[in-house]
Amino acid sequence: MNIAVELPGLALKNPIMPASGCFGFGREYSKFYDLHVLGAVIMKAATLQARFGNPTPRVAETSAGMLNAIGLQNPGVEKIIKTEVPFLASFSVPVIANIAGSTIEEYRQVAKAFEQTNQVAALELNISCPNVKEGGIQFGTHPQMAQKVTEAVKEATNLPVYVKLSPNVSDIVEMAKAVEKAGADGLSMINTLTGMQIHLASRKPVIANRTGGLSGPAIKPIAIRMIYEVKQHVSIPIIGMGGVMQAEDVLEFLLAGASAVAVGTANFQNPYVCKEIIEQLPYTLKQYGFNSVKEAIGKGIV
Amino acid sequence: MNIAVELPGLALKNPIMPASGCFGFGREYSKFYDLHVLGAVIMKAATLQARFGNPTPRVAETSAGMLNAIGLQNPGVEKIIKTEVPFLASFSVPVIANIAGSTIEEYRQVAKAFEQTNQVAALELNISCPNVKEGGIQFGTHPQMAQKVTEAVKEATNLPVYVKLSPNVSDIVEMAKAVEKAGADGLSMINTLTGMQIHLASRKPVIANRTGGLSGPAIKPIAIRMIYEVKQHVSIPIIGMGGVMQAEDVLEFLLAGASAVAVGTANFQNPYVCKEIIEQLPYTLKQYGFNSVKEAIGKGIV
Amino acid sequence: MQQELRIISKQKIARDTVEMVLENKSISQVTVPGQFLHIHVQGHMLRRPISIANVDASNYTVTIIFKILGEGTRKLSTYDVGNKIDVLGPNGNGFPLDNTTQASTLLVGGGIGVPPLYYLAKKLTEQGTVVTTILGFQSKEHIFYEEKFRELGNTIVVTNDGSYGEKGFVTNVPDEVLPTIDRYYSCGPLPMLKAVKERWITVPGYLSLEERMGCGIGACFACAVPTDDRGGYKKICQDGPVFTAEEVYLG
Amino acid sequence: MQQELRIISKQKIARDTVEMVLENKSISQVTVPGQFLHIHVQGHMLRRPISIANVDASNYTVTIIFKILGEGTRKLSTYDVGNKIDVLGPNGNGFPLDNTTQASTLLVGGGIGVPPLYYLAKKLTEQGTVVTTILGFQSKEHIFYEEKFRELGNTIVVTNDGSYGEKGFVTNVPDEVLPTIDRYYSCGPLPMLKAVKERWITVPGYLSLEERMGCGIGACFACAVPTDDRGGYKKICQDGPVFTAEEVYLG
Ligand SMILES: Cc1cc2nc3c(=O)[nH]c(=O)nc-3n(C[C@H](O)[C@H](O)[C@H](O)COP(=O)(O)OP(=O)(O)OC[C@H]3O[C@@H](n4cnc5c(N)ncnc54)[C@H](O)[C@@H]3O)c2cc1C
Ligand SMILES: Cc1cc2nc3c(=O)[nH]c(=O)nc-3n(C[C@H](O)[C@H](O)[C@H](O)COP(=O)(O)OP(=O)(O)OC[C@H]3O[C@@H](n4cnc5c(N)ncnc54)[C@H](O)[C@@H]3O)c2cc1C
Ligand SMILES: Cc1cc2nc3c(=O)[nH]c(=O)nc-3n(C[C@H](O)[C@H](O)[C@H](O)COP(=O)(O)O)c2cc1C
Ligand SMILES: Cc1cc2nc3c(=O)[nH]c(=O)nc-3n(C[C@H](O)[C@H](O)[C@H](O)COP(=O)(O)O)c2cc1C
Ligand code: FES
Ligand code: FES
Repeated sequence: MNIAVELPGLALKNPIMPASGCFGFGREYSKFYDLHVLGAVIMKAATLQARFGNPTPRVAETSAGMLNAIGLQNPGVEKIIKTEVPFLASFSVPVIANIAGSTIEEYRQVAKAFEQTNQVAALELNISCPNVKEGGIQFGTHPQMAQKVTEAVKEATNLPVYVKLSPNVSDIVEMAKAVEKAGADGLSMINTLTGMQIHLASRKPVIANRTGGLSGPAIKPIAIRMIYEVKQHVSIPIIGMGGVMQAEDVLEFLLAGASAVAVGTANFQNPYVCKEIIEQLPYTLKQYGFNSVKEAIGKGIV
Repeated sequence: MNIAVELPGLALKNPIMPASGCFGFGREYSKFYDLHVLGAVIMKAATLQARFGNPTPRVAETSAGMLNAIGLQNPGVEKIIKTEVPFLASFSVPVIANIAGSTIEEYRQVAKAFEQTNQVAALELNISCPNVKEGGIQFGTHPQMAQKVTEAVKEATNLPVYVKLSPNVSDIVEMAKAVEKAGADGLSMINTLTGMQIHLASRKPVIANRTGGLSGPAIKPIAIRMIYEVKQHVSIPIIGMGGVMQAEDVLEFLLAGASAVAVGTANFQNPYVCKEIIEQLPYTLKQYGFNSVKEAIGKGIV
Repeated sequence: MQQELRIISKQKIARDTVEMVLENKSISQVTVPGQFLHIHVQGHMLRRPISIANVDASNYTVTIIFKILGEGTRKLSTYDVGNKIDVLGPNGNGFPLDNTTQASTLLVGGGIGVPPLYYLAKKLTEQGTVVTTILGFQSKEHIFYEEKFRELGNTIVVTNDGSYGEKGFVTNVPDEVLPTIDRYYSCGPLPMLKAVKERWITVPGYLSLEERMGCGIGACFACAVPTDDRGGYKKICQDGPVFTAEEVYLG
Repeated sequence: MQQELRIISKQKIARDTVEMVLENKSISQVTVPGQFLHIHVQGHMLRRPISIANVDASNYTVTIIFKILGEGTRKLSTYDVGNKIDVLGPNGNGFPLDNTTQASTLLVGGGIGVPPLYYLAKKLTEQGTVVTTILGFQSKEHIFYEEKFRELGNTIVVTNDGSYGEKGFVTNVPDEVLPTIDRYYSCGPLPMLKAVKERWITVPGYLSLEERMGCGIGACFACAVPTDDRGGYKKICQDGPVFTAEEVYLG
């Protein structure tokens, strides 16, 4: 069974990759299994300078999901390039760098920095992080802003650029079209939905940042709907994510129009989940009558 | 323990009411318990003419939630007024009419019709139904449209008008402010999030209408966040809803800023849920140090 | 109407098919063939409609037979004897027995549509009605209750793959092997019901329909079925699941 | 590192407090006091971090003690003997034993911070360290393991409401009743840890911190704790949960 798939700049031996922020830089999960089995790895978001992130608590559990407001904690792009990228690259698995910034200039600089190493295969533009004060989500909820930052990054680098869309919008198709027009090579969707949980005893939000991003199976129907809608209006490929727990979910994303699938929150519950999904996927595809991943992409669109 | 609460046009003996579309017109649930215990009842959406609704399947199950695309099936406002309103009114419980339309004129006419009976206490303007082709959600995702329809209905009737907001927007506060400005007496939030599920074996969306509205505990964090944000920017009261299953959830909505709480999907799992929540609520309030419902409203806002 | 029923026996009776006998006083006394239980499965938002396959009023039991299809039925199949199941029911209208005892009646069931026909066959034969049954299954391994149906009357089993009985659909059974029938009852997947309705178009018949449900009691309009092409409808969970063949429009 | 542990005994040992003995070969051989298991509870998205309270290496068991606080621990408390628990672990660094056998060591535990101190006390006394323990509980009904701690050394119990021992916090215990101490170990809620750090500011000490966790293995940054006010940090699940009192900034 051929489960390989080809995306701009990414020759994936299988369509499964850990989602940004849910796998760190791979070190911890590399103790559970050989990361070489993965289709790719998306690194935790990088900013120009090191960031400490938000106060704790940073996570909360919800029904079939979780909230997080890590706040883009990371050691800064230089350190990531020096210590993390080479580690990941040693597994000979395509590395995708997730980049974030407060200004367009910051995005440009982080992108440029990653281009200088030849160990990063593609960029994922995080214009949708709901957990930081400036930048992040503003870029992700206004089509013109999204277009501008995409153009700037495309201009700054030759690496393929996947723009990660926020689901917190009235019109996801409009956003997708805007970044496609701006030259995006692919889309990544969806990021988290902004949510909140209130702690009854202390009478305040559980998450210190008040709001956090909702992820996990709770949001899968929203992800599937958005991918299904966007797929029909763009011609660039989509990396789908949001609530994937098992191989059946991967097939659902493929049917909706995703060409590859990222797994986030599920890693926390089952550190082996990406490996297990990769092993199961051929059987699941076969069970539902598919002979390859490619064959399934977009097949659920009626 | 005083669990009564006073909203424009609604003197509620408790803050709990079944959500629109999840309780029909009360007949079926009246076989399970005396509807008089309810704070109020929100009826299923009424349109000017009878509507058959969407093809089936109309529902699907998701993780901690469900999708529905009933498509506003209803016998039309006249028949509702003749046969359903008097039935509900017989329980001497305030009746809230949920009204929907494809045009502003339809909204006006339905509102006017309900005003003519003196058995309807308030209107809930459904400008957020994601499951119909025209009207519905367009009104709910554009502030100007929402403002217009609210103004038109306010002009057409003296009944208090609660506008039911859609969560499928980039900026919920903007929507809330627009309808407040237009004269809304209160807000109802949230309606469902647009979602989809794809059936693997048949390779097509489970819901015949393709997309459906996501409800249930899965969406509670989004509802809480939106109410928390909106509460700080409007001075009209909020009827909160989205994923309420138990009395603790009600308190969470109150803390976030809701003044009353509607229960939707939970009725399907447990037909007694509204009654049970009403019975439990005083104990829950007490457990967390509150002496009344009023005391808890907005107390989680920091 | 919402109750906890204790499982007093559980048995795998065919491939992916589980029979559970449940203890309950009230339901066992009032159930009409064709009614269903709306079953809450732990961790699942929506209840699952499952027909009542048999009733033993004197021992206060009701039997359900279900096929493991998705997550909900899989989970239900892990419940053990002694556990309790939270059900709403009996829901729906059920099959009218029409106790004209002389009538020659045909029952046509396919797959998970077979269970409610068993209790129906029992009730019909009890009142003296002569029953002929056609049962369709995917394959030999999926067959259940064949002997039990045989005890009640002439029974013909067909399989989709021909691994047992004739190969084909329930509607392929030739007229020669069937008696002249005055009435039929049928339960199974929609395409089967359509074919049944067409084949016995001149015979009065009852169809039990299936649809994805929300409330299961008539409040949510999830399970509407058109009664014509002009906007008329019935609710399967409340007005059905059994309808006369003429009153529903199967598209 | 991800394993299924069979429950071989389960006991309510205080109000809302459950002790479970779990069978496992590898974990029982390698655990250091202060490490935790990251426990998956059915139906819950996130795992729950629970300290290892005791280890019996020769019988291949590890013991956990947890308080029923919310939905997850409530569900865990319904697991029966014979059921298996899916855990990651042992996670975290654990308490350094510093085997200068002469040292007079103080252990200070509050509520659900008490469990890891028991295995620590055992290990310390095994190596000859003299241990004094202060345990704080909400009330008399919440007290557990008092006798077990007494067997290992001088033990002082205080309660918030004064229903047993002195009324007050662990840091209210007067100097007179305590030996001169060379080192302390503490685990409990943040305000308690702050007070402990302050009271024994001149004594080298170890604090075990608590925070809501995502991954529990160092990948998600949910559990970062500042090491200063200039952006330095450690991850509680990986670099901790035990830190020297100086290296963490408790705000
Ligand atoms: C009136 C009635 C009587 C039934 N009687 C029986 C019976 O006696 N034995 C039996 O095995 N099955 C019966 N079914 C079908 C049974 O309800 C489904 O097989 C079952 O709900 C599938 O649930 P699942 O969790 O395994 O599947 P999933 O696919 O996980 O279910 C997801 C959702 O879709 C619904 N769903 C999926 N398939 C069906 C279906 N065919 N009909 C209705 N809802 C569906 C489920 O209830 C659930 O809400 C009956 C259905 C109806 C409407
Ligand atoms: C390293 C470490 C060791 C611990 N050891 C023990 C122990 O031995 N015995 C014991 O009873 N408790 C211990 N705790 C606390 C225990 O993790 C929480 O009481 C438990 O997670 C609460 O889960 P719940 O489902 O009951 O509560 P809920 O409120 O339903 O939990 C919701 C979410 O918040 C998290 N959470 C809630 N309270 C805490 C808390 N105090 N600390 C961390 N996460 C929390 C849960 O893990 C879950 O993700 C320890 C915590 C840590 C960090
Ligand atoms: C703890 C956590 C941290 C995350 N950090 C990032 C991040 O740094 N950059 C980013 O683009 N997305 C981040 N995300 C979003 C995920 O990559 C993913 O889009 C989202 O969680 C939905 O997928 P899931 O449901 O499989 O988790 C984070 C999610 C979680 C749960
Ligand atoms: C089956 C179904 C039908 C609904 N019909 C309506 C409707 O007619 N009008 C409306 O305003 N909202 C309708 N809703 C939305 C609910 O009133 C409610 O806003 C939403 O379901 C969130 O609450 P819940 O999570 O408690 O269900 C419907 C929801 C469901 C599940
Ligand atoms: S399932 Fe709700 S009306 Fe039939
Ligand atoms: S919980 Fe994920 S880094 Fe500590």
